[in-house]
Amino acid sequence: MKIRLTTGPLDPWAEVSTYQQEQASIAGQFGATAVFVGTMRQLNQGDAVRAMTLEHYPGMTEKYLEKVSNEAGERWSILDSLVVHRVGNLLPDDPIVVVAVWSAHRADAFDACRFIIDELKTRAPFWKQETTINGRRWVEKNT
Amino acid sequence: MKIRLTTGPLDPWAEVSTYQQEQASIAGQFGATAVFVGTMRQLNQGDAVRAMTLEHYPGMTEKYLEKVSNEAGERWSILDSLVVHRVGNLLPDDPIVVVAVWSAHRADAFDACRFIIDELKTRAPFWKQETTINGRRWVEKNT
Amino acid sequence: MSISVKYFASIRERLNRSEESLAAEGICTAGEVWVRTTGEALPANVLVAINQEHARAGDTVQDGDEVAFFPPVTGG
Amino acid sequence: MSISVKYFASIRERLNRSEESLAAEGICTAGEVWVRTTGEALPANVLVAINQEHARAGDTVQDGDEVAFFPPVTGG
Repeated sequence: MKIRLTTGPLDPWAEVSTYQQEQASIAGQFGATAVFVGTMRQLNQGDAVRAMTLEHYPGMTEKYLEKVSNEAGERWSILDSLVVHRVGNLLPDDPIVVVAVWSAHRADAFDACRFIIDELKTRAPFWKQETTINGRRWVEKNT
Repeated sequence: MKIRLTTGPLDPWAEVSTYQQEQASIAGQFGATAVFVGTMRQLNQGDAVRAMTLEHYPGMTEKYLEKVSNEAGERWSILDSLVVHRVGNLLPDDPIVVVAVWSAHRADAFDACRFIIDELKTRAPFWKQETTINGRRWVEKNT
Repeated sequence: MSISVKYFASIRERLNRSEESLAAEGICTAGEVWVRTTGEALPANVLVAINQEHARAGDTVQDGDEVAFFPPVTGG
Repeated sequence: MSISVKYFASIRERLNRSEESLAAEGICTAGEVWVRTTGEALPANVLVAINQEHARAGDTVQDGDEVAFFPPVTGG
């Protein structure tokens, strides 16, 4: 299980691939991997978004994501999970978050992956501030 | 939308990454990508599996996967989808299939991705033959 | 013209052939194709496709059709 | 010892500060921390964390605690 926050560019597929190769103990055990990637869109609520800043609560964010990942492991039969979330400055089309779950079977992988991203979206202390042609604005509604 | 069968090694993360980069028209449009990867396990029904051969019905397989991908596009709001399935000889830990769905929002991406892999698993004309210490056997039950 | 018949996986192995051609005379359904080529009744767990689409044993086949028989699928 | 108070995102900008320290005397709840530092009642849409865990305005705080106030989250 791993949680990582990063200010640099995030390549979700490389993150998943690298992490999976490092976890020698699950090789041959997992039959299913479910992955979700959240990416910055150009449009939000009808306005063209030029850039975004992602603020978070250092310490609490990691703590909360660990708690959610642990809870996923208690509720479903999974072998491993990975959450990488970007913070700081982003541009449209930049990946923001990747959640990956490895399991023997697909139902557990899907359910746990969806649980983690749903909890992350609704409860983890991240805040988006968008820059549009009209200036900066805090995103007030989660999507 | 793309369907591909391959007899060579399958790198699911490279497949998704490359395909996404090629689809310039969806850049900035998708906020959510849901991916499922099916991987060969070492154990199936309690026996150590040394190798596997995946047979398929050339022509019908592609047709059926296209039909399912189109149906996913009718049922959910998605921007694009990719299905790559390996056939021929495989070893434990080899990826077998990757399904990826791009959408503006995550519920559509998850639902469509799960629909495609569920239909693929239950209806697409693929058949697994395993080699264990006791010889070869056809897999009779889907997992 | 004739009916093209294909067999896959354990069915192919048991019948020891992967495809054959069959004169269409007197054949109405996919199930009758099986009876004609194998000399046995179509087992309940054998699936049928006509022209590469899922079908039922009772579905009609015509001259030129491709009919396939295979066990339950186990892909992905 | 004292209570460490943190503010995030639009709350931080509106109050024009990101953190401060507050003497714990006479303070029982997280909501009271807000009242003491801002001079206003805690708005319903301001969320609270105590020691980096989600909490409610009425939850008890103690000397040495870290209390944070922030708007609804919008991550991922």
